[in-house]
Amino acid sequence: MKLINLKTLGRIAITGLIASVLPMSVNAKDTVKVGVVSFLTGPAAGPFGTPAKQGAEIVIDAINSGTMPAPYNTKGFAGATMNPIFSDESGGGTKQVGLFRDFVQKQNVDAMIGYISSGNCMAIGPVADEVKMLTIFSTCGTERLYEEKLRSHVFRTQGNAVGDSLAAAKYIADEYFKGKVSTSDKMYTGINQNYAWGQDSYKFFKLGMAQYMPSAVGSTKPQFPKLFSGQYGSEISALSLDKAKIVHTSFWNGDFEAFMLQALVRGFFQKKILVSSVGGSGVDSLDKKFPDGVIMGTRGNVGLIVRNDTTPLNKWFIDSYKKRYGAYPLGPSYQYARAVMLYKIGMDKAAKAAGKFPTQDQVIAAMKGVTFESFADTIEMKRGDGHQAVHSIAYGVTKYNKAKGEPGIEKVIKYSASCIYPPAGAISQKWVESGMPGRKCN
Amino acid sequence: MFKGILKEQTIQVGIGFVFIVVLLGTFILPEWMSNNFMYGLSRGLAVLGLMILWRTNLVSFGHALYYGFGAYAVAMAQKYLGVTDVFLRIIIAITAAGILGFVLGFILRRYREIFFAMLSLAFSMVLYGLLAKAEFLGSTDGMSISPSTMFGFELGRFGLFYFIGFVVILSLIFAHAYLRSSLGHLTTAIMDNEIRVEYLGYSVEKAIHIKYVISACLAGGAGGLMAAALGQVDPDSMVLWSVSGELVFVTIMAGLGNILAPFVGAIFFEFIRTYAYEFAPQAWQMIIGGTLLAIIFFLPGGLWSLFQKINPFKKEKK
Amino acid sequence: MQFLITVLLDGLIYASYLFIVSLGLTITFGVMKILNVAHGGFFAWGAYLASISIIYLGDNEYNSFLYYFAIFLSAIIVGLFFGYIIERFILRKMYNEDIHLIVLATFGLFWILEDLILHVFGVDPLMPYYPAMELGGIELGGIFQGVYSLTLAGLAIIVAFICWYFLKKTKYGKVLQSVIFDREVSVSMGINVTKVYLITFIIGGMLGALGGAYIAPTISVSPGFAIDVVVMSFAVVVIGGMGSVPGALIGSLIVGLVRAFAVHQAPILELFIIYAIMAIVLIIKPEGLFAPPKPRKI
Amino acid sequence: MAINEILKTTNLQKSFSGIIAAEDINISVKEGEIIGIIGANGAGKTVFVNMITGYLKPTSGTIEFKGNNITGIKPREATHIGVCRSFQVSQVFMSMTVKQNLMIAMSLAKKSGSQLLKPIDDEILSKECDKILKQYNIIKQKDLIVSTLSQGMRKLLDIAMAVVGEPKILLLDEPTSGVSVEEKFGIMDIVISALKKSGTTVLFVEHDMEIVERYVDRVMAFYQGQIICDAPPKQALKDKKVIQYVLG
Repeated sequence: MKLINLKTLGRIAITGLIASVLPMSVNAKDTVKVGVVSFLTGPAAGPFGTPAKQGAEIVIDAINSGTMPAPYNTKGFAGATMNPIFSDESGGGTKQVGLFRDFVQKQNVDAMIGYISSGNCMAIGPVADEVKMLTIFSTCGTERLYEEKLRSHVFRTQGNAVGDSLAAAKYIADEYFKGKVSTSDKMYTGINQNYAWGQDSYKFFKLGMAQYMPSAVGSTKPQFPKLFSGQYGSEISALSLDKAKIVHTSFWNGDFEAFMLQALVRGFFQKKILVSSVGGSGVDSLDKKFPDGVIMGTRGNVGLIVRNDTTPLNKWFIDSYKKRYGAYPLGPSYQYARAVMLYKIGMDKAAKAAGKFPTQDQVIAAMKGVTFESFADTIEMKRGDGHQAVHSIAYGVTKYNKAKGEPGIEKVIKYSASCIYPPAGAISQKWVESGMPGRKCN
Repeated sequence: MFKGILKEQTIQVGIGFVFIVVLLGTFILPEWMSNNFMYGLSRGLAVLGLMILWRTNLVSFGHALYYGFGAYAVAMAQKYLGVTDVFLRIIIAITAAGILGFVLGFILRRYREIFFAMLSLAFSMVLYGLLAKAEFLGSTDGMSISPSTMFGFELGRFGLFYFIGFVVILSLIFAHAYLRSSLGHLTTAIMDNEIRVEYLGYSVEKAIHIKYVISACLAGGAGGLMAAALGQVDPDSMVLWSVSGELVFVTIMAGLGNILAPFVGAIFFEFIRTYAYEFAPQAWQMIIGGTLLAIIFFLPGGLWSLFQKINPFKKEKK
Repeated sequence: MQFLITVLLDGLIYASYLFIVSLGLTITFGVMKILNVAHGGFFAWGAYLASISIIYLGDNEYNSFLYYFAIFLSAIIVGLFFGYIIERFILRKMYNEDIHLIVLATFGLFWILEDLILHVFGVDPLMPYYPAMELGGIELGGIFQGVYSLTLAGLAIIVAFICWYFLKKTKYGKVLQSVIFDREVSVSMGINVTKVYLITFIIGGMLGALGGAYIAPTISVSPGFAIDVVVMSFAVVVIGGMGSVPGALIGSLIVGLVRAFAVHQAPILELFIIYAIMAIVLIIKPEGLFAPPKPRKI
Repeated sequence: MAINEILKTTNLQKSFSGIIAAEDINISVKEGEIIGIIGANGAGKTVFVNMITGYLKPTSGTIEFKGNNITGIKPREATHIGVCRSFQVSQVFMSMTVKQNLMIAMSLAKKSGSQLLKPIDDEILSKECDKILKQYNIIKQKDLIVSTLSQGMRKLLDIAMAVVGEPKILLLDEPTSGVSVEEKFGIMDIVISALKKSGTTVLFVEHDMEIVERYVDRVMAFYQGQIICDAPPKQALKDKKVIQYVLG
């Protein structure tokens, strides 16, 4: 072969290469491709993954068509239509990391949204930074995500487990402990799934109890069954034998319903006070059977707790969700919707600042540290160097609403973000152990 | 032991294959494909380990024990010692798995057939039980692995790919040297007739033990490389019995004919998985299960037997 | 005391459940020398079929007697249908193959059965709690136990008795034992081994499905939940002795009680200890605690 | 201990769950002797060979090799000290070639372990191997898989594999059974002359009295687990008991 031919070939190849790489970063785009990951199979699909996906769908469709109420009433994401690709979150962290890489490298997505399991978030976080992919976690709760290391490309619109657990402890101190004196009444134990979320939740519940109720004693045998084990016969026995009256749980997904049903059969709730930090999403599926008197949170002002809130955005969300899917939106629906909203805010803000379709770095800069109105509360991206959200968290006590024929909640107390989250830059555990300096409670 | 080994055709073809895969993966193909090649090469090491065992008709239904142990060794070394150097990582993974294999080998070398398979399974599940429940070992979340370095510099994906290729070539050479030696053939002899081997003055158990440790080292190395390539380890995708089952499956799919087969098979497996997962997310297990049955029924020699039919380098037997 | 009673009860309930599931596995192994990974598929299918039947019956407030009818019918249907297809069209063609290949084939079948569930029953977890809810709880040793769960022990006893009676007292049972003891000799004695294999596999499958169907009302039935059951019943069968019926009984009791004790005293060891026992038994007595007798072959 | 005594057994006994397979076996073998062991089927000949070579552990009694007690040693230890054997049914590696079989045997016979790490087709050893194959007249079949060979060929290979270990004492269990009549003497000529050259002591179990007469120095006749006659062949074959229980 003659030399000249090789040269020509080389030139063509290089031109082609440049041509194929350059336009991506310059031209405005009509669509943005976003991977939306939630549990579509397995125990977490029904009560979590599916409502999450549906919540995201409603908001994405509304933004794409410009029909969402203010302040989200402009069309599209920096003018572009979002093209979501829904994907299953089940299978464990290692598998999810592989899929995440596929999303980025094979599907060439513009951003990733979602992830319910803390285990998956811990696995994806470092990889997202490594491959430089803007990723908005919507639901997962482990505080280790940002306290281990600051993340450059990862945002989270959901407050971490610290707030959920501290709010639970404070609620018990404020409401339940009034006038309680006997030792067993003051003892507490827990049943939590044996992974990041469950472990962290119980850890901070314990730390919180030590601060708010120094006289309360933790059991020596809290239970940590495997995630998705679905069978809790022995665990319920062990908890029943335990003197502790308060049982903390951060169970979510099908595990929560399974636990509730198995415990119900065995008269568990006649003797114990259950404190559930995420159970809100399971109340509807058990409906009438769900016991009254369970101390219940929903990880923020979402789902069950804000069902009667009448802010326009919330009302719109509940109405359109009910119209489309024939059910109330659950906590995860709100959480996924929120993550999509942050992406819109970031895109629009960055586009405005840049005067053209924004690059990923511009979007990240725009999202950092923003405060935005969610459905029934305000989300502040004020922790983890502006990447991690804090918000108020509410707890109440379940009480079936006979008049409406649907589950209800009473005695709701809302704790402001400054009351339950450490200040920016602090390490949660140290902060709680040192007496939570500087907290402001309402 | 290694005399003249580079002149052997198997090794030349093997090195050529790895070079082509690495070049394809780093220069020509899109990155997601190169990921599949990288995972395939890594997992192929564990499959090679299983294949070597299988040549004595020992099938381990718990080889994920070493695969996971190697991976977790890398994770632990990072967590407690801050080791991210890729050379140290692979050495740690291989050594850890090798030591474990050496210790358990004293027990396992006495077992054959289904008992060997079951005891391997039991050991792997013991490790699984520990990892899944112990918080300081990451429980079911596992641990994330930071990107590898080499002499203090970030290695990058391509660098890691080259490194994996390098390790695979070394393993091919070692495995071939072992299998072509009398010691390697001795294990085929053991499969044929254990009594005779004893009467020839060699301890059958010792020969199996050696083989077992080699196999464990390969699986451990695979786990270490996989951990580095994926950036994550967790018990469900590294140690659970179904992972062992997958490894055995790839071994059968690849065929026992050649030391290169495990790598071809493992890469093939990664691609089936990626595509099955993409196009039929709720049927990918069915596709893999169906492939497995199809291979068993219609291609008992594995994928390698297809290559042999069209192999231009095929050695003529007199 | 209270503690002891509770651990014992928990252990017994769990053991009963394990026994029903692993009995099918051990019989299949004893007769056919097949370690059937697809047993987990039978288990899952039994659970799912029973679940949707129970949910249908419960939602429409049928007589609660029908729940139990549905449970047994589900087990029989699953066992017959998949048992026949798998034995007749796949395993029968493989009896001369290497034992490991057969295990691998059943592993592939397990994967297929698992994914079929997603397509037939959907991805959401099912909770057919009606029977358990109806029977409620009873106070034993100071704490409430679910009555339905306690009936598991009853079922296990009945199953064990039927099995014993069948093997020891019926003609067909003797035929089966001779096949277990020595296949070649049985063939030469004019026993239709092909038929024996088919029936055995179907019965084994039914027992696996019965385990799933009966436990369904007390758990959350969701995709992938059978994967732990497979290896757990392997452990039971190995501990007791592969192919031995009394072995399956002892194996389940050991695993059930030890696990219950671990959950109460050292939850972190819950999984670890089961497989540690499995390994120890294999090391000390590879044939299992109750190894079935072997013909002497020279 | 007698001069040159290489093997001695004292009151050797073996029983299987109560059934006696061998008892009161007292023999003494001198270095370089060639001994024929005869007896009807089930007389205990193979049990005896199995005990000497460590395949079976005697129920009682002792075995001494060069004055050392070797009762109940393992087969591979027996091989190490120089007690080797061949088998009634040839024990060879069926899925390997003739040459690979012998190469493995030769690699294992080398005292240094390094030969094991060399390729199985190692050049130097390969030449030696061909020499032996030629000697045993199976060179033409060297690349055939053993399972395709005739019984006689396998037998030769089996013996060759035992001989390359350079044993001090070699026990051959029916070396000519399954071998055609024409081949028999050929095989025995090859084997015995080779062994005589190296001064190896040989005990062989044999049914063919012609062969016994032709090659052995001494005959041991077994009946119901006991030795009923231990004498030179001419004398033994005329012994009444031998005629009645063994030959008759």
